[in-house]
Amino acid sequence: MTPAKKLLSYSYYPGCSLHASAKEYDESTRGLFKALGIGLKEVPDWLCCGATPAHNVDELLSLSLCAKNLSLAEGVEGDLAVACAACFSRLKVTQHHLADNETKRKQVEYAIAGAVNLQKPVKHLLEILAKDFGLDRLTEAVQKPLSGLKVACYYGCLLTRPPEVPELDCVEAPTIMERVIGAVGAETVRWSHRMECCGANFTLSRPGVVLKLSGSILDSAKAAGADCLMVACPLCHGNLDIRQKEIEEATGERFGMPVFYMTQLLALAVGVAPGKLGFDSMIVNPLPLLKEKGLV
Amino acid sequence: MPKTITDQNLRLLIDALVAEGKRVVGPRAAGTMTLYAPLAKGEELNLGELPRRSAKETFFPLCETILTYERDKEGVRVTDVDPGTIPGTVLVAARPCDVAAAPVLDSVFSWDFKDEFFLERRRKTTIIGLACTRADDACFCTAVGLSPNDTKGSDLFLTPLTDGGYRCDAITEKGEALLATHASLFAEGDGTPAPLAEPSLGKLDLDRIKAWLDTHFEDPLWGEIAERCAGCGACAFLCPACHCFDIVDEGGETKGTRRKSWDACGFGKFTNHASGHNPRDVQPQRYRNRIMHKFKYYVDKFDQRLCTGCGRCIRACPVGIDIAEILSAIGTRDQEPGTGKD
Amino acid sequence: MSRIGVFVCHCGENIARTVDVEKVAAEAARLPGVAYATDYKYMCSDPGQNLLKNAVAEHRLDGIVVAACSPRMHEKTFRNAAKSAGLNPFLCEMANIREHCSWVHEDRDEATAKASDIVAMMVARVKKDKRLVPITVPVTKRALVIGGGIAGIQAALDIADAGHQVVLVEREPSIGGHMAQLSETFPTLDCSQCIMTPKMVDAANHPNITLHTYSEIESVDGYIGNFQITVRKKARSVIEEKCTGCGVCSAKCPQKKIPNAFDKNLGTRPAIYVPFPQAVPNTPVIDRANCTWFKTGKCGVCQKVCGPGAIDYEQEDRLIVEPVGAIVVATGFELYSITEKPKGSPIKGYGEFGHGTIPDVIDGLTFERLASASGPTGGKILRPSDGREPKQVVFVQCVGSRAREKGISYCSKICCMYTAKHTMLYKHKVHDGQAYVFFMDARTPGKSYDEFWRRAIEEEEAVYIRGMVSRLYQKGDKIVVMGSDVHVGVQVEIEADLVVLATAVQPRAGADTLAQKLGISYDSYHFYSEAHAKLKPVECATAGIYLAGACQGPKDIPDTVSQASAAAAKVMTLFAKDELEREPIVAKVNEKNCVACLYCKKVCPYGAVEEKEIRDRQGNLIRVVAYVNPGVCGGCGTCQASCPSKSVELDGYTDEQIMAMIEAL
Amino acid sequence: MTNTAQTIDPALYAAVTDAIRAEAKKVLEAGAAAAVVGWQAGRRQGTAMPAIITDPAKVAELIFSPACVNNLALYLSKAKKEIRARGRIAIVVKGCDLKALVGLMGENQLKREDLHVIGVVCAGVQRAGAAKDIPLSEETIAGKCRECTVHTPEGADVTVGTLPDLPHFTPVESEELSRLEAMTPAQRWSFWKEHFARCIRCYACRQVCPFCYCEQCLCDRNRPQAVETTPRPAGNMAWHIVRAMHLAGRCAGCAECERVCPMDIPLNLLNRKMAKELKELYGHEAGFEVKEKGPLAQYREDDDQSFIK
Amino acid sequence: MHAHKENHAFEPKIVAFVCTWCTYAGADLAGTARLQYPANTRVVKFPCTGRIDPVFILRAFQKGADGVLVSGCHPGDCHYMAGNFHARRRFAAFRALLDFIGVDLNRLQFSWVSAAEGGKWVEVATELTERVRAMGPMREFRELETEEQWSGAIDTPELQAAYEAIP
Repeated sequence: MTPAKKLLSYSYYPGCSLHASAKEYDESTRGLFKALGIGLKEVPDWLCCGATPAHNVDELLSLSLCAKNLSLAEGVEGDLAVACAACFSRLKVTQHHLADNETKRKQVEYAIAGAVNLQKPVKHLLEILAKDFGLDRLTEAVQKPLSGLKVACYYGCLLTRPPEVPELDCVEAPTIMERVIGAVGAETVRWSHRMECCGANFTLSRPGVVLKLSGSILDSAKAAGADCLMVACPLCHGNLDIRQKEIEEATGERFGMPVFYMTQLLALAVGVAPGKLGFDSMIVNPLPLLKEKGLV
Repeated sequence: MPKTITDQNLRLLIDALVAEGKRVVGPRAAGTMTLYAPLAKGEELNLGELPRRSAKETFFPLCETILTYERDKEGVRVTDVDPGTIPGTVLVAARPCDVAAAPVLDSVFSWDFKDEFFLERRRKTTIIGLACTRADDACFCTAVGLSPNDTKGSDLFLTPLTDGGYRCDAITEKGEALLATHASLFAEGDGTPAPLAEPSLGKLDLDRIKAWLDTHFEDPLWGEIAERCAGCGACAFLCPACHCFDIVDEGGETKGTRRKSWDACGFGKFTNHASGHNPRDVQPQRYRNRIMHKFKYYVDKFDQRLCTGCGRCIRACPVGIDIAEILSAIGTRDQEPGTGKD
Repeated sequence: MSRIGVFVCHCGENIARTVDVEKVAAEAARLPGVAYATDYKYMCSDPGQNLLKNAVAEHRLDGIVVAACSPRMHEKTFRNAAKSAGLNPFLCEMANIREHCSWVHEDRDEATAKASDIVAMMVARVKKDKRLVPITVPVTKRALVIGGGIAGIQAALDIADAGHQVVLVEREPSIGGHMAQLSETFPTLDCSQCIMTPKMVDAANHPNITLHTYSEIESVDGYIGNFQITVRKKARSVIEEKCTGCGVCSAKCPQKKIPNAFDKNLGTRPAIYVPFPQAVPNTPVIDRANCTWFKTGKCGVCQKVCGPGAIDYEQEDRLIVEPVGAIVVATGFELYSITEKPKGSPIKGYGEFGHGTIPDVIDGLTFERLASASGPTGGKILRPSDGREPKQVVFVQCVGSRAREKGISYCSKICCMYTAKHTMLYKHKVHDGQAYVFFMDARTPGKSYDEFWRRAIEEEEAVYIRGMVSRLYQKGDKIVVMGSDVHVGVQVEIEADLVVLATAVQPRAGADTLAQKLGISYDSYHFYSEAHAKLKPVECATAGIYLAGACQGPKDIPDTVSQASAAAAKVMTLFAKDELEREPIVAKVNEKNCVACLYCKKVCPYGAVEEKEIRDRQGNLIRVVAYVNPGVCGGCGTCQASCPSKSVELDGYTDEQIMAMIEAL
Repeated sequence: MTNTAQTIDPALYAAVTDAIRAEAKKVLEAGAAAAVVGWQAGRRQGTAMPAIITDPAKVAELIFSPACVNNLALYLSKAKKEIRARGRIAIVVKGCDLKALVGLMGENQLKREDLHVIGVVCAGVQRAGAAKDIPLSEETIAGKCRECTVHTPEGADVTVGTLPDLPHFTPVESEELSRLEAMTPAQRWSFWKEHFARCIRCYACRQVCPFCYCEQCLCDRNRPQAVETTPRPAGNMAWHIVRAMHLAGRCAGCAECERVCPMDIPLNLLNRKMAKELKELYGHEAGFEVKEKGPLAQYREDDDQSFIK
Repeated sequence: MHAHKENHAFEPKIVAFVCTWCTYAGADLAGTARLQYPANTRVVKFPCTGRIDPVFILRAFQKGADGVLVSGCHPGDCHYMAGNFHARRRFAAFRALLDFIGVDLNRLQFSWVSAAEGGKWVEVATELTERVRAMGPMREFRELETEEQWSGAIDTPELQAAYEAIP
């Protein structure tokens, strides 16, 4: 007996990147959810989550930013859907941290002049797709299976860590990305650097570090036979896609590896028009690959 | 010549008595029920329903202190409570089935041992009875030889009139005195008595019941009844005539209080000896005692019965034991001496 | 009226400085039932005790309150004095007016008033004290040792040498335990089997030792001095009495490809096998799950080739009841595995190390088998994946240990030393190889231990890198080890041929089940709990049960052997008497009032409560009541607090005694 | 008012009565039970009382009606040994009564195999002191029945009756509980003080409780005296605290204590409160399965201890 | 040399029910270390918190305690393995009951004090004493002790009130 299909609906926190450099992540997320019939309502007037730098500088500020966002989200029905791995991490860390620390919670509540909403479930898109929506339903929704496309799923540092906080999947050996993209027919490769750091925001201060770290990620994905990388984080995307040319120059190795946001691939599979998925804003042109695989 | 009193004046009478320093006890609303309790003013009198507990506590309190003691190296010092300090009391608007029990209890409390606590209360109390106009299916005063307007035990007796107010009949000198002291509140005259209550149970043949009890100390009936009995004291504690009490010392080695409080023959520990032996070890023996005491032993000793048909035990019994039903059954039983064992 | 004597001690100035002792004695004298009250400078001194003894006789005292220091200090002293004065010692109580009064209050009036109150409370109590008589229980001078590793063998040999019968129960087909698997032992590098096998043989041949191998504890009943143990002797399919251990059956068994667990599955064994050549007893066992006869009903080769006719396919498990007086638990440990754990498990696996899927990432015990001369490679260090000799070996310490995020926060104690040993063994066997060790701290507190570790670094050239390993992954035929060197402050990557993980020492799976059978307690990891961390490190809180070896916590061999001998000594102490005497602070059931709701039984931490049938003279069951076995009762009184009708009372702490104290407030 | 939406269809009780009689006859005739414990009509119209029937010819005395308030489990507890002595007993139980039986089994007072349990589907019984009108309505139904979750007993040997559509009743017990919880401690104290002051220590609450089967009640003990036996406010308070504590985790909520109280003390509120606390603290609910250990006879190492410093 | 001692109008009676192995020993340690605390506590020693019947707490309040302290070994440290675990549940239930009856739980303190925690003993005893001192006497139970049923009272409060109400 199949349970009656629930009408899912979420409040949505896009975060800064998705309104700027990662517009295609935002567009493809909206496209995907629309195609799947999942409601998505953006939290009004949201603030920056503080991302990775803020908490290194001012912990109270970083917690307060997220706390404020959580309290804004209170006004919008549904669990809070988050696409960006960094935003997701910050929101989860804030809830986790403030639940355990009354003193800090009171400080934060003073700062935002209101109560912290520790109850609102904050969910990454992966979680929504794999758990709430369900992989079977995702498979049912496929119109253009991604068969033949070999994808290296790249988690980066933030999606599953630190332990006990996001509780998205196994902290060090997750499979949720593989399961989700596998559900729409893509082939996933076993590779070593799924969880390694891309260098994140050293991209501006110490680009050399980024070239090395992101380089080994690309290298490892290529060695595993991947056609492309799939990410869930605008920072990772920036380093792996935008800096790919630089990395190639530095290492002398050519990768030509398109770096997709997970939603781009998923949306493509469920029939969203490729034109709406922002492929044109990617630095490494994905169209030759997609054409070769007969996906566009 | 009878007198009458209006409801309003009855309440003023209470106020006047309180003002004299009397303790006035009468039906008063208490949460979900009515109880006999001290009235601070006439307004508190609540005549709507039969009080849940009988009026016996006016003379035979739920719990009273007899003495206090202190003990040290030098010995024990006992301070007796002086019954003389018991306040003068007027019991107002008590039902005939409650009032009728008072003279019955006099017999036992003034028998071989004079219970000064009881007797002093009796002496200091004036009872104003009130004829009963409402019966329910548990009432059976008429079945045990009383009536809804029985004046037995009352000093002054009120009979409700159809047009409100009461006819007042002085039954004793105490009653006369009360009428005289507060003459202004009473009017001369008579009135049409309101219809009396009509309990449904027919008259019981109490002599026949007594005769059966005389010969049926052992009988299967006791087992049959008591199999159901849960062994609580609700019947005895609500009964206007049950008067068993326990005396306990509460407190410690160096100081404490000796108190007298109600006891009930239904309790498992009733008559339990210090040795641990209990002559009434099982519930049938205890239930038998309840019936025997009321309808045989007390009759043998004082030619009185410890039941006024108020029906409280029937209403309160957690397991539906119905004394009227049992008495009816006994009344129709074979009179041959019992051979059964309980 | 009681005749109580009150003795108020000055304790020199310790009490008298803040408490007006004369006033306390004077007030006590006024209490009803006090026949005599006095104060004295030092009650615990000989003259003080004589004062007490004389007063008992002179004033015919039937109870004593000594108002002095804590009963934890001198209760025994004064009870003994009371006893020698002819008074039951349990009619003597102490009022603690020193630790609980004079030492903690400065105001003289307040302290004096409080001291008087305390004395009054104890006077009230002592009046309700009952004469108690010590309890004796007989002792069965026969011991059970559970576990046939080095701990169990040592304990069994010690007890047996003292002349007592020992029943030694081992789960595996052979005794020997982990020590039989080791190659060399630190810090002396002597061959483990060379020192272990003689002990195994001694145990097997000892006239006082009954050996049950391939056996498990089915149930435990009884109490100190009087246990009834049921042992399940699993069906070996080989009749032990007939088998000569010739080995023909194993040699002829057509089924030979079964991974050998003793060799950490590096080698194989037949379906009828002894786990290793030096096994004791040298009697094979048929692995029914893998035996062709048991799977298909065909084959029967072993039966055909067995000269003495020792093969019995029909054999069934047997239950043997062994009466014993003491139990030594020596069930040892097992190694933590990095594999993925079920969701919700408190202990996590190592996804970052590949969850155990990389073949050349092995644990320390596997390395022992590789290094062992009698192991599957004949002592050559060869990689499991391709049999090549590894030239770069990375050892990772604290895998699972001291790793709160993985659910284990304790130190496994032995890994620092055995890893140092491994680097040496490796270097001895692969001269051109390089060993790297990632470590947090080197913990080498033991005789010659630190020297040994220094030698690994200084002479055997192991490279020790202080830092954690964050990730392992296979790259081609190498394993990339990513870690940090916190001394230098850099990230380190090593391409290794073999990685050896020093995984945590854990209690045996099922340790909790055995503990529940024994009625002993265990910690959240299921290590067994000793009665006191310092002063009773060998005893369990359950009387008559003792601990030896790593079942209590990670231990190396010398510690294990020491504790085993200590446990044996404890057993011998117990066996030195024919009867046990113990303080009679035990619970008793009032059978008249007990209705056998058995709340007492449900809460008793000792399993001391039994159901007792009360029968009439014809033997008809009248009713069932609870019964507290005084030999087993620990005296906590949880039963009484739980008993709705207070039909069970703890002697020495009865409701009357407590209520009297509250009343006296 | 005969609006079916607001009253309970009395047909259920008649059907159940027939079925009880048939089953009782069957088990007595077959010798499967020595006695049937059920209810019979009282002398007064619309009343009922416990019945112990041993003769198959007398099964017609058995009834089921909204007056069948008694929890008959009482008659199987140790307090009523003489009934158990008869042999295997068949007992008629409502869903709420069955919970008490289950509890008694967990406390070793009963063995399932010694019983033949005749479960009756029950739509509700009368409130104490209510008019004996039929059908039952919001006016006359017992408080516990308004929030009943066990109309149909689970696990009886035979279950008779079909549950009719029930009107929606507003809960009163849980509302009263919330009302008290919302009070200040001082308000609650005066609430209970007033109620307990009225207590006459008739012990009806104790005597009808299936779980008060102690041979010697703690409160009857005099050496030492833990609770004063005299019906003064002090002893009454202590008695009711001890009673509630002793029933904590055991009380299955039949509310008999409250029903039988001649002084109308809302005793079941205390029991409900304890049940609620133990459910919140330890996830325990009494009476749904035979449990060897109640919540206060076991522990978890990680039990809440936020109240302990 | 003595610390300045304040005089309080009200000195509460605090009864401490403690286990012998941990808290009693902890209180001993406080003594050995000469730590100072208010002299209001009276200790009743039990083998184990598992032995402490809620009735004792009730009784202490009835007999005039203004505050009650119950203290034993930390979880896992019980000399009897599990007595304190059982006690913990029992007390969790009992304090919920007292709260529901209307007893102010600020008068009832539970704690774990080990044999090594002399300081904690002092802290717990001092805190409770000071808190209860600020709350004033435990009126509720004491008043009950003096109250009588109207019928048994020689001079009932109701009667008194009635007399006073009359001009």
